[in-house]
Amino acid sequence: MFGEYSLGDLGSIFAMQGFAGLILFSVYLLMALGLAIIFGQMGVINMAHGEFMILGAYVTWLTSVFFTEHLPSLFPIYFFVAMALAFCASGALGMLVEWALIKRLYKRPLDTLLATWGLSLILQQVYRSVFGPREVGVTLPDWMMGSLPVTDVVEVQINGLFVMGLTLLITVAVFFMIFRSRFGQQIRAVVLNRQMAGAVGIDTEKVDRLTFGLGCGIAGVAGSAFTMIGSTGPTAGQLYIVDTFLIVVFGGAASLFGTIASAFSISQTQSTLEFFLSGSMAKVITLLTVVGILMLRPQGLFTLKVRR
Amino acid sequence: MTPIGTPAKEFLLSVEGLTVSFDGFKAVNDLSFYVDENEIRVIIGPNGAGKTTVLDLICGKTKSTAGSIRFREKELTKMSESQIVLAGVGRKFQTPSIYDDLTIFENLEISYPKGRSVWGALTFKRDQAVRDRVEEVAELIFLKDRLHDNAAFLSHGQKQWLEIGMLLIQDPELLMLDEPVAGMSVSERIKTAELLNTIIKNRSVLVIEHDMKFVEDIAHKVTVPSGQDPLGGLDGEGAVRPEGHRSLSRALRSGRCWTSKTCTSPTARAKSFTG
Amino acid sequence: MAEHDEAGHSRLRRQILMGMAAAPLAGLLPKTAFAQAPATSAVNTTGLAVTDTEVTVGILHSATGTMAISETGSIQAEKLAIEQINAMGGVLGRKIKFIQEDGASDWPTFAEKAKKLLVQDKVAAIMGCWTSASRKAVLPVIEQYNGMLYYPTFYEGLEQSKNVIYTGQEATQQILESLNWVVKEKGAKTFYFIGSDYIWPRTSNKIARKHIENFMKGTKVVGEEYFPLGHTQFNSVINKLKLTKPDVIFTDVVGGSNVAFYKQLKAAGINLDKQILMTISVTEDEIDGIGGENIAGAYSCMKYFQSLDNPNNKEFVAAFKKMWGEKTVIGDVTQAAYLGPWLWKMTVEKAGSFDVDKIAAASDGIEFTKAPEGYVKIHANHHLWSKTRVGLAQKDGQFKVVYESPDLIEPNPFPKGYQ
Amino acid sequence: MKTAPSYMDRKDLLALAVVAALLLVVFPLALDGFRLNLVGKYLTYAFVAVGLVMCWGYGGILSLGQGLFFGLGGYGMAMYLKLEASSVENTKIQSTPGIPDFMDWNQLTSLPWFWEPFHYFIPTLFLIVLVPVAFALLIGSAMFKRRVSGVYFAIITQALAAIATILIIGQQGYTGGVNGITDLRTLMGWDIRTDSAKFVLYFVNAVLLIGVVCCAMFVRDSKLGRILVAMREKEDRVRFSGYSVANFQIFVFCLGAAFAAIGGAMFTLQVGFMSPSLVGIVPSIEMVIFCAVGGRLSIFGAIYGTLLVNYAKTSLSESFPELWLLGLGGLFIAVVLFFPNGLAGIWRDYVQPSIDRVFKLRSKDPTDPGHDVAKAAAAAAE
Repeated sequence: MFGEYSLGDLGSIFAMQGFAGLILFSVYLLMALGLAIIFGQMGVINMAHGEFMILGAYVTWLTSVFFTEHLPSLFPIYFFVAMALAFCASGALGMLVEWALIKRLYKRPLDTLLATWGLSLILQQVYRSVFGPREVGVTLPDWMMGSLPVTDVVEVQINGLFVMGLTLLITVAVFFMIFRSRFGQQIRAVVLNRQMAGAVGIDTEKVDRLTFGLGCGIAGVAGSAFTMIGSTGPTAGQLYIVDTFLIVVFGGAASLFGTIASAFSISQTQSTLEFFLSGSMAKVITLLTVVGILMLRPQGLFTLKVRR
Repeated sequence: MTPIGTPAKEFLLSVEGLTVSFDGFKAVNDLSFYVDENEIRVIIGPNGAGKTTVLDLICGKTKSTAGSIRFREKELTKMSESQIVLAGVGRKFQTPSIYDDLTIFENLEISYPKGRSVWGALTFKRDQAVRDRVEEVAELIFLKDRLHDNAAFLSHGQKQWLEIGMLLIQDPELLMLDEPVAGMSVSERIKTAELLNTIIKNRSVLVIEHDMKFVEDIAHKVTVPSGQDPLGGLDGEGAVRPEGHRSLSRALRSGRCWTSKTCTSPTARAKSFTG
Repeated sequence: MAEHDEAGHSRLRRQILMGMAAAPLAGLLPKTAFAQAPATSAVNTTGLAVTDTEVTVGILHSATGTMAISETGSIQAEKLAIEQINAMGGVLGRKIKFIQEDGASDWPTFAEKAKKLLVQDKVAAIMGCWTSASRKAVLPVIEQYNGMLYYPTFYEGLEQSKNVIYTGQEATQQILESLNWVVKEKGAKTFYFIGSDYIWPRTSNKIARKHIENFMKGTKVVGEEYFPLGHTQFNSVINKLKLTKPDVIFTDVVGGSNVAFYKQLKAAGINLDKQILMTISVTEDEIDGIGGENIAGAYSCMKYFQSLDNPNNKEFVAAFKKMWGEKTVIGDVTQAAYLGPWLWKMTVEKAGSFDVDKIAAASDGIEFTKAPEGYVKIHANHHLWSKTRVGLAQKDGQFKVVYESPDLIEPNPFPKGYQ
Repeated sequence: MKTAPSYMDRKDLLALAVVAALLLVVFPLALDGFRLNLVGKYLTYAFVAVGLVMCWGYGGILSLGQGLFFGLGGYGMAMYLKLEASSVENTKIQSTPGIPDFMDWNQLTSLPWFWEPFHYFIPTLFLIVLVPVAFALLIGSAMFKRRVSGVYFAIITQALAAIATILIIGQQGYTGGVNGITDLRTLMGWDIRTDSAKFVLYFVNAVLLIGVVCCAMFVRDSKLGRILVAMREKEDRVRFSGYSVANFQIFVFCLGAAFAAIGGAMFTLQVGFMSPSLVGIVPSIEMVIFCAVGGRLSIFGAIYGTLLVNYAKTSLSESFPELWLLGLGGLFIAVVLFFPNGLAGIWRDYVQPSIDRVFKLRSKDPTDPGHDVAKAAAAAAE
């Protein structure tokens, strides 16, 4: 395997693969963060998570069209506006869904799975009717495409850096919000003991709605970021859902830190395997490994051992 | 005090050096005690002291971090829950744990000690012996005329009785009861005491209870959670009527978590508890 | 079988009766195409849904599900062709009526719907299918109930049926000339294959590999990779490309993966102006999603591009845009789908009958001079003689044709030496 | 004998009679060959739905990977039929005659070892059931022994279905890839493509389904059935009554897998091919909704639910393809929010009481899930 490459090449391989793995890690983490909040913290199995991401992607596309037509001078920075809008759109839809659907199902987690699957079908069809069955191409500002050469072989993709930065930012923000803010304290209180939280004056319904909205909003931002690397079509969301759930479950559903660790290990495994094997087999082996480990250690990588 | 590791004789249940920790928090730390055959033992202690955890450990619901639990020569810490039950340990939960969707008859029938394997359950026949036994137990737990109602329609107290009945039909050698009279009305409590007095015959019983009156009625020995030896630590305190109660409530106030002390003292000493 | 025959007979009887009732009336009417139409009993002996004024065909594509992205263009093209044919007086004096069924990107559904079209609706022909899998699912049904399928997609070959007309290219037609071109014109020596993981890319790449290794000199394949359908992470393979530095990246990635692949390729700094990339899976339809700026500079091997400069095509593009909007684009498969109804019409007219057996027999040698791609002809193996072209992708999402095979290429679905 | 769970009481027998009459008499008389074959195809999904009633409704185990078992059964049958269709004579134009065509296209020169047993019919029949059951046993033992349940089990089985799809598509030389195994012709020399064969296969299918229903009812009415209900409610209580909960979960999961596999094999026979599109996540979840619409606690409901949803799918997608997904999505939500007990619940709450009033029959057990749903049947019979 290594015989065909020179020593210098090998160095470059490791550098580039490491970087590719980091990009994949950021992508996975970005996908999983929203779900880690919704599934891990709230216990809602949101099968429509991918569709919330795609909503963010469509919002980004609409924004890009708007800027091209009306504000061409500001086009280079439209992406930031688009991400903010994507967060708001997906978040608002999330809160609406929570109000109409999810709040009736907190005691029946498996039923949230079915209901949100239904929701995802409906959203797909709505996207298809509104935006057409074809994929839409999101034009990116030029500065976001291309790469920075480090050596003559090793290059660093700008959009990769962008995704990494974004992921870092959102992760820090989520951590701060969950573990340091008053709102996060309320979320955790409601998660741990809904009745008690209600009894001490926390508006649990409001906290639920905002939490769900937050998770969906992050999904929207993720979808927005994915327009840089992936496709935007009515059914694109379904591609992400299995991976995303596995990442969250593998990390230990209730642990945000676990989600990060699991995204990291899965992405590195997959990216390394992809280099040495064919793409399909790499995917199968990665998934099988994850499922195998989950069978041996069902609670995931990181969980608190708690009194039952 | 019986020295740890060398019980004077073979007890029905010997718990030695039992420890369990949850993420560093030691809910039970180096606990040892012994239960004789036909002995009734009460565990008391404040909320969070780890009483229920001890039952969980014995019946295998929680796995211990260290220590041993021996029951009739068998090491329970290495067995699965169902094996422990088959060995002869029965357990009643704190909140009534019955099957709402099944009738009272079916609830009792499930505990009938036959057809416990998959194949056995598939080929299980409801013969006369089963029916007789179920009716007999139903009579004992005051539910005979409601055999074919769904358990969901029972009152809280009746549900507790039903669960006791389910244990009874299982016929364990060691019966573990977690707060059997919690949440009961006065009349139900009286009936329950009566019921328990019938069923604790010919078997050993381990009870968790807050109700001192109840403890007083049935306990032979008491295991107390405390920072120190409960008796030693409490002996010097002023005596209030009756002395045992005073010490117990004192122990309840001071206990933070389980440590190793049990007062498996000679009966005379234990009598100071039970009045 | 018994039921089938019975139903067919009673329907036939009804149609004969209706035909007789209509005959005296026809004499009273002014001379129209309708009045000249041959009697239904003569042109339809197998109980198809043909009346004196109408003939029913089926359109069977995915309007929902993942494949709707690709199949929408085909549906549009087939509807356009049917409308144009009807405007010209229809087929044998009968207007074409179509029944559209949704295969929902699900192969069993395709089989179910094909059966419904043939058994219940008794359609005279089906324009439909896109993926090989859907065709494979439909094929036994079409053969069993003796239907006629016009299949528009370029595909892997290895198939030939009396009941199917393949209006797209089979793999050798699409690939061989293009490979010859890139080796001759660009001096390419090394190739790297990247495809989606299913039968069409694998078979196409196999043919390309055999051609490169056995039929050309000094050329070789330095890598071959497949990714699951819908895969969106290509950074690892892009790294391999950077290390192996092939002269040509030869891709047959499909669907949403395409978008991810080209975006990541561009982001990784692989400049398609310098690096030759040759694809057999990207048409104008796909560029819509990928974005012209991301793929400009790539070469695509197809038989048709929207930018083809000939009168037939200009007319077709104008009509298509008039019907479906200025912003729609037309890809290779869309054009091939457009050929279906026309080829069927001409075959029916040559055979003088809607009977499937007669059409199947008459198909050989049918010529269509007004095809947007230029002149095409049906081969005895039911594939089309066609030219192949190499287009250079432009920023505006169109292709500039840089090469066109001088002659029509003979379809060869079972190529010797390539298996 | 006031309570004895005589296997099948009067109401069950009646419901069974109604289903049998519907499947064996009403449908064959009322429907033409094409529609009857469609119903036959739907009924193969009903096998899975009945299995899900046992697994999910009674056992509380929601598997989102039933497509895997359906596929294993279906592929088993397809492999046998494909080998029969690939006789040396039929495949003489290939470079290696006697192996399936797709293997030849993928440069395989000999039959892979795991195809060998499928040369023979009887071993094939065994493998169709045993392979999925072995998989279920493996998955079940690994997971239930470690107390994986509920949501986690659902997600892991879903991932398994996804892996199976990728694997089948990726290993196309061995599996036929995304196209699946197609062009199946004869079963021991009997042409399964003719209308008369389809007619016969429909009856075989219907009889098997009724057999599976009886089997499910036997399990439900045995003590094991009550233990399943008990487990679903108070798992710990069952455990502390001396039962190995995991073993019961494994059993019912294997049972569901076996049912699904039989359905898959019948699907292959009736439809004439098998493809990975029946293995993946989407079909697996759709099968759950068939079961949910019927009522997750009603064995008969599963059949009616399957028929109803598929009938709606076929008719809606014939007339309004765009609306179909909206309808299906709406159905998911409506069932979950408003009719958690599905058709069976509607029957029990609205139809049964009025019938009881008419016939003055006192319902013996108010919680017993509803049984036959004549209305749905009538709708499905359309």
